[in-house]
Amino acid sequence: MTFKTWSRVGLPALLLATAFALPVLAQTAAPAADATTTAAAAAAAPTVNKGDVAWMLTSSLLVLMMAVPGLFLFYGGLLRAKNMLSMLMQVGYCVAIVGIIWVLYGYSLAFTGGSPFIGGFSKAFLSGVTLESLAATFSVGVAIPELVYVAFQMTFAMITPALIFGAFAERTKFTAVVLFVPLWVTFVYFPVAHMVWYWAGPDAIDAAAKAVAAAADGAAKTAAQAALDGVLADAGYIFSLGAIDFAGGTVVHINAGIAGLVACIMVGKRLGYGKEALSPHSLTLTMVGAALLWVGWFGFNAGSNLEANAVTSLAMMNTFIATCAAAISWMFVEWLVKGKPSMLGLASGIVAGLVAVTPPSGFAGIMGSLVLGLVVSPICFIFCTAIKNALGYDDALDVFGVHGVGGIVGAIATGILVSPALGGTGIFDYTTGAVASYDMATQVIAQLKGVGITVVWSGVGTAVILFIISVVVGLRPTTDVEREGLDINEHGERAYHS
Amino acid sequence: MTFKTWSRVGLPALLLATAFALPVLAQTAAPAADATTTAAAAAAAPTVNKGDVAWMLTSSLLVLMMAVPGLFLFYGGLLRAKNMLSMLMQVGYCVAIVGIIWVLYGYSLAFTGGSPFIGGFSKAFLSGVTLESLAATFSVGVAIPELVYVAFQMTFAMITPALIFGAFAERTKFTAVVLFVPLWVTFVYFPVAHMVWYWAGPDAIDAAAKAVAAAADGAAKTAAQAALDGVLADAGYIFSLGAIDFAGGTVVHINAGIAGLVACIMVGKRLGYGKEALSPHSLTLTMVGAALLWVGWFGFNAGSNLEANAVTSLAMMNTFIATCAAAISWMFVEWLVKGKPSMLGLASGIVAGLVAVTPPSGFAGIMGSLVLGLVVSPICFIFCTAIKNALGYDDALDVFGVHGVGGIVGAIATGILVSPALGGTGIFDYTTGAVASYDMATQVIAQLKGVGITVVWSGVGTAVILFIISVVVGLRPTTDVEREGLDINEHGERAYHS
Amino acid sequence: MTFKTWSRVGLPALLLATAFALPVLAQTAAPAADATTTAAAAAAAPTVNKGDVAWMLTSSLLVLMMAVPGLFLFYGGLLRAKNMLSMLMQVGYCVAIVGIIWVLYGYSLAFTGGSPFIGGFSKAFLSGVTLESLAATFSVGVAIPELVYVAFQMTFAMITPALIFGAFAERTKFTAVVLFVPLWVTFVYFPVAHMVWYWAGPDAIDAAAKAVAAAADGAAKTAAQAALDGVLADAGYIFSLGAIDFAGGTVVHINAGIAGLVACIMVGKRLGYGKEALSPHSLTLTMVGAALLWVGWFGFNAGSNLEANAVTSLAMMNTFIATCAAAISWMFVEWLVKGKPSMLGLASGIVAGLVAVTPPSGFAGIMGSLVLGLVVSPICFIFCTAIKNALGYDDALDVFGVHGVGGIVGAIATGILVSPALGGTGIFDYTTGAVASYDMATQVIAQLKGVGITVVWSGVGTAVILFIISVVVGLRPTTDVEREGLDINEHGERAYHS
Amino acid sequence: MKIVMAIIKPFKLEEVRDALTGIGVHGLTVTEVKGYGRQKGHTEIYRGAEYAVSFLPKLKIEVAVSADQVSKVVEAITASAKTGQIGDGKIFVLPIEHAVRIRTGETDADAL
Amino acid sequence: MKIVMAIIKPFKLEEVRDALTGIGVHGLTVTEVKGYGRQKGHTEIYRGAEYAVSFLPKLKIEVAVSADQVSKVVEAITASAKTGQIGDGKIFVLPIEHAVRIRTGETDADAL
Amino acid sequence: MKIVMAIIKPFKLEEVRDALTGIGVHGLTVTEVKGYGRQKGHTEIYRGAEYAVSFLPKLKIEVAVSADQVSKVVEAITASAKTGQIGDGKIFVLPIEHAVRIRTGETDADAL
Ligand SMILES: Nc1ncnc2c1ncn2[C@@H]1O[C@H](COP(=O)(O)OP(=O)(O)O)[C@@H](O)[C@H]1O
Ligand SMILES: Nc1ncnc2c1ncn2[C@@H]1O[C@H](COP(=O)(O)OP(=O)(O)O)[C@@H](O)[C@H]1O
Ligand SMILES: Nc1ncnc2c1ncn2[C@@H]1O[C@H](COP(=O)(O)OP(=O)(O)O)[C@@H](O)[C@H]1O
Repeated sequence: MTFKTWSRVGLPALLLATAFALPVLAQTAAPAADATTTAAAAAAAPTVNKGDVAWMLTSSLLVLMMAVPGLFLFYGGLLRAKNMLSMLMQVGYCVAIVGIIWVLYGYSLAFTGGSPFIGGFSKAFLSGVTLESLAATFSVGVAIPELVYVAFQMTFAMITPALIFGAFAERTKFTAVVLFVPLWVTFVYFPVAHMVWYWAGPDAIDAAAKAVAAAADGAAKTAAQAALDGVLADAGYIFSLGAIDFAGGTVVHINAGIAGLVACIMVGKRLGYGKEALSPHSLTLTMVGAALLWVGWFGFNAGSNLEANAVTSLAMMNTFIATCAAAISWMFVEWLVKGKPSMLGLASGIVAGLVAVTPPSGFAGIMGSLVLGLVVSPICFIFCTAIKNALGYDDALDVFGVHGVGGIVGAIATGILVSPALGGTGIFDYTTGAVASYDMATQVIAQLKGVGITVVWSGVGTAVILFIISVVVGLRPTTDVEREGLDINEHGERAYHS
Repeated sequence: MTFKTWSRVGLPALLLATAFALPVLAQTAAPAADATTTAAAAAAAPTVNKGDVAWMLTSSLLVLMMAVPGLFLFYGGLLRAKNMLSMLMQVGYCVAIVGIIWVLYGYSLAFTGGSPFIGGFSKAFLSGVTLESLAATFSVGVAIPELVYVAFQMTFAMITPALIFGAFAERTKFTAVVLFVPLWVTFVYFPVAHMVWYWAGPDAIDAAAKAVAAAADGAAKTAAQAALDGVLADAGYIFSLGAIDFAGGTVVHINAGIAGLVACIMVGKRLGYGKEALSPHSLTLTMVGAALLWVGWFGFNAGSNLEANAVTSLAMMNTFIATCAAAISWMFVEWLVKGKPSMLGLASGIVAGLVAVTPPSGFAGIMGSLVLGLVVSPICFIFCTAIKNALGYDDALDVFGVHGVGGIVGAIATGILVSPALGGTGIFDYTTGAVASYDMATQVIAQLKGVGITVVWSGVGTAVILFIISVVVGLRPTTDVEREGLDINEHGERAYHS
Repeated sequence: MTFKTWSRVGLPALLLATAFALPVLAQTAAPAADATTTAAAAAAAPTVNKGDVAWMLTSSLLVLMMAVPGLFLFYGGLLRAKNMLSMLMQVGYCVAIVGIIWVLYGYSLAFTGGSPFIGGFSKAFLSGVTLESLAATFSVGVAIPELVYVAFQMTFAMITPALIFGAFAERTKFTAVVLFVPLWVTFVYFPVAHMVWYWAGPDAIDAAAKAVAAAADGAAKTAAQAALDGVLADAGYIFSLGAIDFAGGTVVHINAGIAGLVACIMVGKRLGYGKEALSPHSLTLTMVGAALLWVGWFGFNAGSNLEANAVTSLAMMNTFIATCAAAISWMFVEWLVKGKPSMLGLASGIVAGLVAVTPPSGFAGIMGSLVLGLVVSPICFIFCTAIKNALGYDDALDVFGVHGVGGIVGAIATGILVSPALGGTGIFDYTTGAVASYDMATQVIAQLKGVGITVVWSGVGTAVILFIISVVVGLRPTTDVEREGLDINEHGERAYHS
Repeated sequence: MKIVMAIIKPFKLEEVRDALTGIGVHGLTVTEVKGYGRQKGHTEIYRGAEYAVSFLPKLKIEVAVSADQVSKVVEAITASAKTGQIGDGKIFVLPIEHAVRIRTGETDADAL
Repeated sequence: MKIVMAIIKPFKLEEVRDALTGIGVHGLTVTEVKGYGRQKGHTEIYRGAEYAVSFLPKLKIEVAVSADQVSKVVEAITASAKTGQIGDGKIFVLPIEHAVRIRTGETDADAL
Repeated sequence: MKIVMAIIKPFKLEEVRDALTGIGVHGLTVTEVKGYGRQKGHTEIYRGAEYAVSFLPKLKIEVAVSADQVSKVVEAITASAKTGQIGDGKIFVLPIEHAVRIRTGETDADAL
């Protein structure tokens, strides 16, 4: 054991000391206005309700719990014992490094204006995010402290890359993963999140719309209308196309699912795939993980309402019922097709339901969610069994089959289930202050565009990143290392002793 | 693998598509008034506080967490490894199917008026439950969105039948369980929940009582009094008897405990019971499950206050202290009687305390809860050891001994501990707006009636249902299947590989 | 099995029945005023916000979850399988017995006035704590129900002694632990909590300060100033020295860490320590435990704000980012020094970060927390490896190395990071109603005093208690028992069967 | 001296042990093993993947006995381990040349 | 009759099984063991503690065969279990004096 | 050649291994087993159910050595595995007729 390497540790610390000098929370130094608050200033100042804050803090923790320990267990249990720690390590690393990146520049890239494709660096190092700054919700005049929003959105960024690891599990070098995560969030996740979720917020639109209404004469009207158009244009590209995604079906699930598919193909199959039994070492852990994912997912879906009100409870009920239906649906489909209902099938159905209901959770009616749940499982089932086996890619933990496919089903279904005629909420138009008129074809096409852009962005981005990594450090460990297990070889540990 | 069976899957989907056409959430279609809101309309409109909403959403998740993964682990760890997945499957199935039934007709049967024994179908498919509809709390003028109440109560219905599985674990056919759950919730759970918990709510009573007070002359007085009597009569049978149950001691624990006793007798003993060692495969999992039950139970008990106020914190403290006392009590009793304090004993004490404090959690004083915890464990201990062995039934995981017996102790104790003289809160009388005068004998008798009705209803209902199932598909697997384990035979999986 | 021992069980029940007669919650019997409310009465009555209540109830559960099952898993996984249940038993016992002690006299000793070193017995049996009584927060005019505060603080007392068990794990008699916990909380924890956290609260100070300002002439001024001085003096000793500790770095972590160091030295090394491989039986459980600690720790840190507002979200973000940074830092340090990044290292970094950020969580800026996280891990790493091995004490689970050392680093760093110039919040002065002027040297010296007093108190107190126990019942089991495992010998069980 | 090594079905252990103590054999060693033979296994299905599991859980019992006891021991095991169904297992008898009790150093017959 | 007892690398099990069924051997028993030998182990590091792990996971295969089949069986195992790298394991041949099939009571060659 | 098969207490493994390498034996195979013998077990209590656990965890060590080394090996094991308390275990010596190193195909003494 040598301590001469200690000296090198100082470097990152020094680099950060620079950032540290920024008086980010000192209230005097805080810029008085940022995008959100400027716009809001035109209207009455939005108010913060502590009930919303309580719920959003809770929701952030629920999403964290999805990653650690939810994903630890759900993914880890499906691996062979010799690779268990590698998954815990990768997911743990991912959560930690993304947290750091998020406050350094991630939040800024995702949630400041700039271009329709990516934000800017104006909030890098959380510069200007003070105890006083606010973030908009989906209700006019209701805000939450911006740090709450920073925390909540951070947890989404933390878990998304970790979802991908299931696809190339048991056979990828840790150094490759170490490089992959920062590159992927930077070049894939932040842009997609910006494209789908960035907008000026209800207060800005409402104020601008009211200004139009109040404008006295033609010239003022034109000016006000131009201002309104500017506010409406201050949004991400997919958002502007009219695609809706309540809680991240595109940003999180399609994004990760497609990345997983690309990654598992580029990394290649596990040794022995299709020949040896690569049996899960603990389905108990997997089911406990599925349960924690379920519990945590309410932070994801019901938290995405950003308030604690009736819509939040609707998102909760939709999430409950779609999941119940998908679990039952997968169970019976497998029972019919394979002859036995398996617990892993039930667990897979739970996750498929959760994925599918993510985009429509705040928009659909409860019966709509029930049907969505029943429908999504058979589709994912076909992808995880027949299609995967036919095409021969080794998506070890079915990231594509469940998250990718389920996400696509959900994103498209959102365009249908939002329909007021089917019990959905319709889409609120903040310029008129009422639910907009709805046309199913238009909305489904908007959804398809959102899906398509995400698929292409994620697919191409992931491929490029992995190609670079494969050149720089390589993707696969040696055969011996893979045979003996990543844990002992890459991490010097074994998960279990007696 | 054949896909010709696929076609059959379409049927349930079609059936549901019909329901789906109901515009349940479309706001125009929503009936303007339901039982709750009509009554309330007479008084000032009740208000919704987002702090209550935040707490109730959190509570719903806590109760879900009790079932998955709490019960997964608590029950699963006590089984032999070869039957682990069967328990996870049964509990997972139960939660999912009850969720579906709940929104189809369960909520309506439990929580609409009709008869004292069961509600009606007026809210089937959650018809009329909109984003605007409200549910009463226990405070006049305070409401929560009805969907919040629907979600919260759903989680109670989800976990209750799953508690029963512990009694007949390791030896029951999955098909029998598949039939049991829908039948049992429909014919046992919903009626008992309706009998215990359904009432018109504080606003309705308050308004009617105020109308009586305000009535000018004799005729008006008579009419107003009749109206008040009508409102008071609009309640479940056990509720009308004056029995109180803060968080479901009768509905959940006695109900499940008695059903478990009946079921384990009807299903019969496990092969090797009393001869071979049927040792728990992982007490670690069991204790983790007990811990998650504990954490989640606060959703159960403190959530049952429906608000986030001081009474909620009283329910929390009572739940904490009764549980602490029962854990310590079981530990020392076992130490004295058996010579060693066991961890399973401690875990059993935790659950016994939680069960016992469920009915009085919002009524008792904290010192009362402490005594209740100390008392309940020795009683449950005798039932789980001496009495079970003497009578020879194989209640595998002591569902009767802990939930049944602990629930009965708690339900009766509630009649005592609510006494203001013992530090309890007394019972609030909404017609006078003050704590009612209290008589211990009266209250204990009311509690005993509630217990008696639940025991009979649950016992008879469960026996009939199981008899029917035993005729239709049979209850037990073959000896070979039971020997080899349910997991591999019924679900085609094994929980653990190395 | 003999039941003649049953009779003895009645004794504790009888003793408690006496306490039980106290009408603690009967509202008529409740004293109208306690320390908190008297002071507040001078000003406008403080208001309770249900959002705060919802968050604090949630936070209490999060802290409970840290202990059970968080610590169960984090500690238990690091043991050999034969001692697994002993840890679950000890932690479970600790939580339960401390809960009972808390309501009997613990809360009173910690949180009533009296001396600067310890409170009195005025709230023993929670006497006077009613549904109406309030506890102060850190904002003038904002209160929470006192029972909420009782519950929240109880969870801190429950987990702290359990942290110590990691130091003497796998080799301590259960009877010794049974005696240790009540003694240690009484003579070490409650005094330290009182010294660090007890104060008159913002409303009392604000009212007294306003009275000074409003005083008309010299005499009145002098009297008012004396009153203000009295209010300011009504505080714990360490609090009075100006040391700040947002969420318990001294009270919980340094306290437990030092106790652990003393205890592991006094109990002695495990058999085979340094010779045989004492490998962790399940690093999976350990990492799941670390994850649950992380999730639960937000109840600890963000809950310590006692409100759900922007400061709460700052505490949350600080907790997130320090933890992320410490995890990454430990990982890379180990990678550099030992050649491989281990999952246990990552998990250790997570906990080190959480410990370090506990005292400054509501005071630091986010970039400050990031630097703190990067710095704390290498320091803890040296203590857990080089220094522990050099000095040769067997701190089995590194309670001192992580909690003690990390806590000291965090407590000192708090004095620096609170600096407004470094992005910190500064320290609010309730007498002036503004952030006080800040001097780093002064503040760091105050912090060092707080650390020093805690180290001495905990070290001496723990040594005396263990010495007494070693005389009364002995600390170590026999060699045979230790070899074979504590589970089978002390508890009559084994954790795992197949 | 001989070692009688038997492969049996796991749930038969208690009965075999009782049968052996019944004939005065008071020591044996048990190992968890997996057996492959005529008895067919199961198919396990994990989402997309189906595996034929041909190795079944068995127990191996090893009993060292003096040569004259061998047939009694073999009979006792045969009788107690039998279910009559495929997969009941095998008994093999191997020679031992020497035995030692570690605690006392006693050898051969005295060591058992 | 003989017992062929082989210590092999765990991931070679399926290949060895196939090789044996290929030459008509349809029964065998497998045990998880830990092997110590020339093949060097790993260092495991758990926070402050480093352990040299010299015992590596191996599988022990036991096949009872008639004496004339021994060499064929040894060859089949050698061929299928070989990777050419240190730690491939050993094969030992031990004599059996007697064999019984529990289900039927058949003995010796008939019992296999 | 012989196989020396010893049943020992689990915590004695490292000492036995060291004793063997001390006399030049550099290969052995270890199996986790459960032993039944004079050493009495424990009672386990799980709520209502008490079980007498008579099988105790032991380790089986197998060392193949040339015939002339046998007594040295037996002595080394006896010395290092002994605690003097009941349950220390047994050593059995069995004949091997043939040995092969899989990696090289070397046989008999060369294979060890
Ligand atoms: N030739 C053999 N060598 C070693 N073990 C064998 C052999 N044949 C069978 N076994 C063991 O005996 C068990 C039972 O054998 P099997 O052929 O399934 O049934 P049966 O004993 O009824 O003929 C197998 O699972 C295996 O462990
Ligand atoms: N003398 C021996 N007795 C019993 N088992 C042995 C002996 N020598 C080696 N083994 C077993 O064979 C395995 C492989 O041996 P090793 O020396 O590592 O490699 P190789 O077989 O290539 O020479 C060891 O792990 C051990 O299980
Ligand atoms: N006849 C036997 N055949 C096989 N193994 C035996 C036999 N007798 C004892 N053993 C093994 O030796 C171990 C120790 O034996 P035991 O009688 O408890 O103590 P001791 O060796 O001190 O006499 C047992 O646990 C068992 O594994």
